[in-house]
Amino acid sequence: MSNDTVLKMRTRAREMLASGEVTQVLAWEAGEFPNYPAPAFFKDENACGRILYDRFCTANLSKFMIEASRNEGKTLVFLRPCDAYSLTQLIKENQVNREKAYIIGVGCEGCVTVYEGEECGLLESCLVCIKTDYPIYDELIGTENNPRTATTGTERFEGVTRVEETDASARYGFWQTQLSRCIRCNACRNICPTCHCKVCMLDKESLTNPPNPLENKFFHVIRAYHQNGRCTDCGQCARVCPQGIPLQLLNRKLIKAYKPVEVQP
Amino acid sequence: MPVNIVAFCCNWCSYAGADLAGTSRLAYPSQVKIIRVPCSCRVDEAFVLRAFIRGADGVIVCGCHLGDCHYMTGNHHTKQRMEALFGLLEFMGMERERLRLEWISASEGAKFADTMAGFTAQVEKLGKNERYAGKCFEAADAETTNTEATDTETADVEAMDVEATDAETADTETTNTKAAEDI
Amino acid sequence: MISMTNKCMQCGRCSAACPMATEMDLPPHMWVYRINNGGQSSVQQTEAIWQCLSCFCCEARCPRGVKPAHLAEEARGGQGKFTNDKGKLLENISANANDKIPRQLLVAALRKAGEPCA
Amino acid sequence: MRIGVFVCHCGNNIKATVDVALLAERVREGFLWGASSVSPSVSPSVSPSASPSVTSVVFSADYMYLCAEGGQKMITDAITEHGLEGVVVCACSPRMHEATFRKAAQRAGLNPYKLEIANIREQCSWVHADKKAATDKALSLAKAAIAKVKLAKPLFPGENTVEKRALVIGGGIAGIQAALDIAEAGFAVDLVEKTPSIGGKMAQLDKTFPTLDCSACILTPKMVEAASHENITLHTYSEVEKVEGFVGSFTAVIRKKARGVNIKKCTGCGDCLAACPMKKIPNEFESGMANRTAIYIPFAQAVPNVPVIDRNHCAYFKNGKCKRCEGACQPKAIDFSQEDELIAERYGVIVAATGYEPIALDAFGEYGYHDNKDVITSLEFERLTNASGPTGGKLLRPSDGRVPKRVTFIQCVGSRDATARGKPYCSKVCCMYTAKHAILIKEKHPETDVEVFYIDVRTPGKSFEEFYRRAVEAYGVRYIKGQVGKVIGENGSLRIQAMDMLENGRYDSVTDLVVLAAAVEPSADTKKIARMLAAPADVNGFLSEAHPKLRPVESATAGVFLCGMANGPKDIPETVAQASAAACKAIGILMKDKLVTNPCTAKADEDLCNGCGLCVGVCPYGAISSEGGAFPRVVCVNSALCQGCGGCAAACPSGAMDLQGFSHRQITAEVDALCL
Repeated sequence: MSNDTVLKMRTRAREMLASGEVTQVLAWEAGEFPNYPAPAFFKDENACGRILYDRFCTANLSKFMIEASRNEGKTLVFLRPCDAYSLTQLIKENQVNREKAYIIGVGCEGCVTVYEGEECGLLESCLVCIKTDYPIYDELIGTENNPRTATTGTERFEGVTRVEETDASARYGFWQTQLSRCIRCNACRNICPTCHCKVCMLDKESLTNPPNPLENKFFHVIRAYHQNGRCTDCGQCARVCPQGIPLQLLNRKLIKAYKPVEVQP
Repeated sequence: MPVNIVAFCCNWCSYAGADLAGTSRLAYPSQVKIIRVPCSCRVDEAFVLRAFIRGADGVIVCGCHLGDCHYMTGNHHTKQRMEALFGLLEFMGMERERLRLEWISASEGAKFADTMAGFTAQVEKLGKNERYAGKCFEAADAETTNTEATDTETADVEAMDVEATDAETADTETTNTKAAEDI
Repeated sequence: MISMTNKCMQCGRCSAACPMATEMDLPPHMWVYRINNGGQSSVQQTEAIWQCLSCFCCEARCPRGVKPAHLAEEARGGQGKFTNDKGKLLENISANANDKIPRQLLVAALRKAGEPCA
Repeated sequence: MRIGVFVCHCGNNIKATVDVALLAERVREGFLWGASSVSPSVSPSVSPSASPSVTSVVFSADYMYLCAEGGQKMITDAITEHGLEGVVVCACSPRMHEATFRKAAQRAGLNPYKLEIANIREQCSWVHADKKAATDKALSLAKAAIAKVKLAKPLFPGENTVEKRALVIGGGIAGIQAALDIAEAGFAVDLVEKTPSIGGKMAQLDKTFPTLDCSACILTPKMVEAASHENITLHTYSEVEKVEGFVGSFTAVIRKKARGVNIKKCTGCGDCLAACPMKKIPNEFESGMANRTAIYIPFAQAVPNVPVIDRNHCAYFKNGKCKRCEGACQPKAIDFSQEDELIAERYGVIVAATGYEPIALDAFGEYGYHDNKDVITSLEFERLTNASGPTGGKLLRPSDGRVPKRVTFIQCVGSRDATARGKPYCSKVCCMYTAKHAILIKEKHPETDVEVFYIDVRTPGKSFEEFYRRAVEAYGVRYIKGQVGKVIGENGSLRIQAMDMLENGRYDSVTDLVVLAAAVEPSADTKKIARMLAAPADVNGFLSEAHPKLRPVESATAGVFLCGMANGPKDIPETVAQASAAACKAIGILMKDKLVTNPCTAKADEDLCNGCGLCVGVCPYGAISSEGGAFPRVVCVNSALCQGCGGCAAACPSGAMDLQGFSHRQITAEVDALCL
């Protein structure tokens, strides 16, 4: 995420906007708080100066491509490897029109978490990241320093096995405390790229009354189960959870136990 | 309080197996209550969770043996889905013995009766399901408005009743047929 | 064991296969029939249950899964009664065993001496 | 919504353990839906008219036999009289009378899918002895059915065309008879037979019981008739590879294996057989008791009378040399370059007549079948006594060719055997064909002593018992009640160690020939064909009939019919009867131009569907397609292809896809009612 990567991104964005090849650019720009950049659309070249790309750009841009590919003209989008996996899933599920997306893969050395503006270590999903290639792209910028140097070798399913090895009541206790902290803000659902149903079955107005722990448990069972076989483990759900609940464990448990439907002859 | 078992049986094999257990007069515990579905792949994760919310203590999904499904590949999907769902529920602390997936063919009446007896005994050993039971996904607002409803059970179902009538009348409006109170 | 005997359909394969059936006063299919009809006591008086060699030929052949040899063993009640030709109770069978005695006989003797091995 | 509940006594079947009167009352109790007044009377009780918005059970009654005339009339009258908008029938399994009661509802003007069945017989009264528990459970099941019918929407079945063509799998007597009957009704039939000639096991038999008429004499005319019938297309030396679709529009792929001989040119003269150098191949038709050449016609009266090149043994195909048969063939019919041919065809109905095999006797070492040439199976005996058999019909011992002085028959070899090595069922035909064999021996060699070891002699057919008694009384066949423990080959003859139950003593005898009545089992690839047709098979591998008593020749899979040994052990008269019955059922469908299709199909809600396509992959029938090219796409279900399994509805996360008749709401309501 060196500086010249950002410069190249800006120049490329300006070129494509000027040439009319794309009608808008989807990237990050400085957010309200320091070290907290936000996704943004850039419609004209001189706005491209505000394009930002550093280790604080943790947001996954692929979900914004759903509505982006609905209006006319192509959209230029910068994707890190994990975002690119999410986009392939969205394309497979007919939510993003591949022809309307011009994809530039940008190099990634792992993003960091920020707590009150202070940087404190790599994101959990980057700690266990195994995604160093780009499953889908039209162009690559600054990816020569991939594979990321910051891999720390923590095994991806280590957290899952740790919980699995405890007995049923311990597991129940663990999730009871974790999920009772859930305030049902739906952030995990809104950020998740594969959570794109028009009307979510959990979207019942009566649910907004004070949530009870049982309801939280079923909410999260269903949210996780609905990504069974679809979740690309981008880690956004755990990242955005204001209560810091390790939601990625649920999805990773399903990924770990995932067996495709094999139909013997 | 006796335990409550909900069994989803596929119409072509396990439901016919249950009928055969009946014609052969092979008794099994009466806590087992069977819901007929066209194929085991019709069983949605919402139904399994709904059963536990509403007070079931054990859920067993029965289908045809792999390869014998009347709809060719239905039970292969059931196997993948239920193993994932049961694994996730187990991961979240529910006792794995409350969940069962069984392949029972139309000619295995004895196997049906034995399976149901065995499963009921297994769930009885665990006792009532406390971990994943209780009031939830209630249409709380509907309850308060429905003053004249006497006992809670009626209120509970009245809520559903109000929900159902408006769904029937307002077909066009996008009430979600799988809306939350359905789970 | 009794509940199992009602599976017998009196086809006679056990007695047909039994090497000792000719010498027995009550061939295997008969003692299964008697035990099934509650004649447990009279079976205990017969010589046949002592002549049984525990070779399990009958059990290998039975199409209904009945176990005549085990029934005989149960009828023997496990009391050790195995006398040599002088009628003396043979105590320490394994000590006197030598490789000239057919393996079959040894197993039968051990089973009858109240040391059921399997 | 005004609901009526009807509780059936089913004579005593339900009434014995379920308090039907109490049940009829309790379904009306207010605990559910506001119907206040409860009138404790056996007579049908009516509640005051309930306000339309609240659903209530306005009518309930119990009756002795609801499925009978009077019961159905009570339902139709109640519907019209009380303006019922939903009916729940608490009776036997929906698999029994759902159609009956739904037709009754339709007669009264109520949409048949507004009627639901609560199974309080097979799944309640018959399996729960305690009266209170059974009644509570019956009430719970009734509540579930009421909850389901409350949310039921009227459904109207669609239609689907019927392909006027039948596929018959298996060319034995069952397949031939079915094909002939369907063809006679004027419909095209494809008869597919795995072996080079039709005729099946019956062609191997010598005589048939109980009339002892010669098997070939009654079979070959039918084989010729089938081959020459203008509506029947014969596919011999062919196998069905794939079957798709459903009743009215099946598509099947038939693999016509390369015969190596051009059927049209070949005159059946047999010169090529004589020319073939490979003479030592065991002939399957003769059960291995005689040999054949690499290019062979299975038996003299084979239809089609055209040879086949056995590629595993033919020298040309193994090492590219020898083309002698080609040289010997004047009409130049030999064609080594012939390839397997795949034929895809559409059918309205399929008849499975795949027949049987005798079981392998490897697990029955005690009879010494594999160690002694003179221990043979009954099918091999049929070839021995058959005039066109290896010995020209003379009864000669396979070991030394002498006439046996004593023949021993052993019954129930593998049959009536609950252990793993045998079959738990009785093979039904062995007692009769053994009596036949005994009579045939005694007719040719009255001096030969014939003994039969049996458990029970079963003669359950017309003039079967008289036939068996004739064997004993007129021909002096000795029947010994008991079984054989061992058969030991001793210097040229066989020693039998057996038990005579009536003598209650050992029975030892020395005999010259032992014939084992081996059990029957479904033919080798019945399981594969069952899978292809998605037709259920039972624990023993026989194809299961839809209902053992009421629908014996239909499979549970609509449009698939069964006949002959494929469905279970039976003799030739029953097989032919079943074949004609299956043909008649098949014709019943082929006569129709349109078939009413199952209306319980999936439906996608356009407002909720975002075209994610998770359901498309689940559908085994490819009934779901996404409409419109550009975004946002929506899926739609082709209700003609959809069979209503519901896999897509469960796969859809947002609940946009729903299955009519088993909707999310209905099943959720059932779950609620069962757990109250």
